[in-house]
Amino acid sequence: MNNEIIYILIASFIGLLSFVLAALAIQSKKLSVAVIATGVVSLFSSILFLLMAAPDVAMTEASIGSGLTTLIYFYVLNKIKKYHA
Amino acid sequence: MKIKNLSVSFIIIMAAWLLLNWSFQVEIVLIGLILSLLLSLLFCSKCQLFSELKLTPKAFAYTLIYIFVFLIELVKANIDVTKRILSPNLPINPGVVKVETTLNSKMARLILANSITLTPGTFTIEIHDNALYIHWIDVKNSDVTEATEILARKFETYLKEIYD
Amino acid sequence: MEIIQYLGGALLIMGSLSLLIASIGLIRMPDVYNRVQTGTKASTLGAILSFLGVGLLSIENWSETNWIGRVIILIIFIIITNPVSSHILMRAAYVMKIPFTIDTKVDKLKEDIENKVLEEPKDE
Amino acid sequence: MIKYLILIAVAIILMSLLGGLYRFFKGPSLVDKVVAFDSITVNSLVLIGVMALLTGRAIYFDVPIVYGLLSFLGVIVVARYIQGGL
Repeated sequence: MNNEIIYILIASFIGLLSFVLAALAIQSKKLSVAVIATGVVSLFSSILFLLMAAPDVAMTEASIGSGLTTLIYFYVLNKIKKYHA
Repeated sequence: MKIKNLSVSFIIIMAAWLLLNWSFQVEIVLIGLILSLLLSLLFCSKCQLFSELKLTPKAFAYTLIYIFVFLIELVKANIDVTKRILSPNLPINPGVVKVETTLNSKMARLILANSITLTPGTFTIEIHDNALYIHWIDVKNSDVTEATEILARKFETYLKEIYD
Repeated sequence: MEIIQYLGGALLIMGSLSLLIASIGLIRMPDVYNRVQTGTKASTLGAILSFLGVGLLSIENWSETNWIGRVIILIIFIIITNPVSSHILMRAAYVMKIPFTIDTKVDKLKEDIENKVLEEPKDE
Repeated sequence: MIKYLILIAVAIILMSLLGGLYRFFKGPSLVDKVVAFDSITVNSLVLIGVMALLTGRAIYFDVPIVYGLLSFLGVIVVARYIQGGL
């Protein structure tokens, strides 16, 4: 088997999964579930960037999109919950 | 005490630098020496993290034996959990048991709790003074001393030699 | 040096099978606590074995550098951080008061909380 | 021969990703979803490592190191959020 065909297969599989997770993030009623789903989407997109031969972008996406964004969203959610209750 | 903290953190940072570079050219080793000395002076001049560690050859040998025992336990317990997952009627018998440890230093308790957590089937939920509350997937004996004998004794004897 | 290659391949397959078993356990187990048990820790062993296999396979093929040092760093980090995160997750489940399954026999932590030996775990 | 072994490993890892996703969709409570998130994280870490092996370039292996350093951060943040004090 050729290498390119394998990459295309893996990339389409990962892209399908991230599409489903993005749909879950839009549809879900609870905000915390949506934030975690967004983290998984950015993790999958980091794999996609790696498959497209861009390791630096993949590193940035993994650290910022999946680490820092989740932290800031949950910090804000915690503040909101405190002021509403 | 301060010299010990500094030297242990210096050795750890230097080992990480050499492992990441994986080459022993002169300039790389020199830069690593300067950087790790600087970092350990900056960030670990007041820390108490390694002050309970013994630095004798016996403790070093026991560390190696401890790592070996821990790896064997990891593989053995994983095979046990694999059997439990793949058998069709899920033979689990979970419960929360209490284990009392005799270790005094905080670092040794941390390593004991992490080792118990990493060997599957047992899981530390809460630590209070010298009592560990452990979720066990297959409770063989819920008595405190018996559970201590089964779960914690094999790690405790080695950790007692490494830490005070 | 064919032997190192086949050893690395065997380690890689064993590690990925262990990951698969962890995910089967994640599906089949009846409550949160058992899911945390099987799901996060069989995957720890799977990650360790797979990365060892990757490191062994990378020795022969590509001449620039081999990845053994980085693999060792990564394995040490997985061993240090994985029990911490799963422990804090289990504690969060206990704080949320998610019920155990009906199979659960003993709960020494609840008994000790009722006997006032220690106070209830919550945020610090 | 070795290449087929690596491909089989990739297929098994993708299957275990699907198992994590099932628990992520199904999970009754928030903690179940976070457990599934942790499992997906470890699986994709191994997947990135194997992809780096397939392409054979050393710089690709920096991504799993960085992500392995940061991956437990998300789980700890969500757990602290559940316990009430972030």
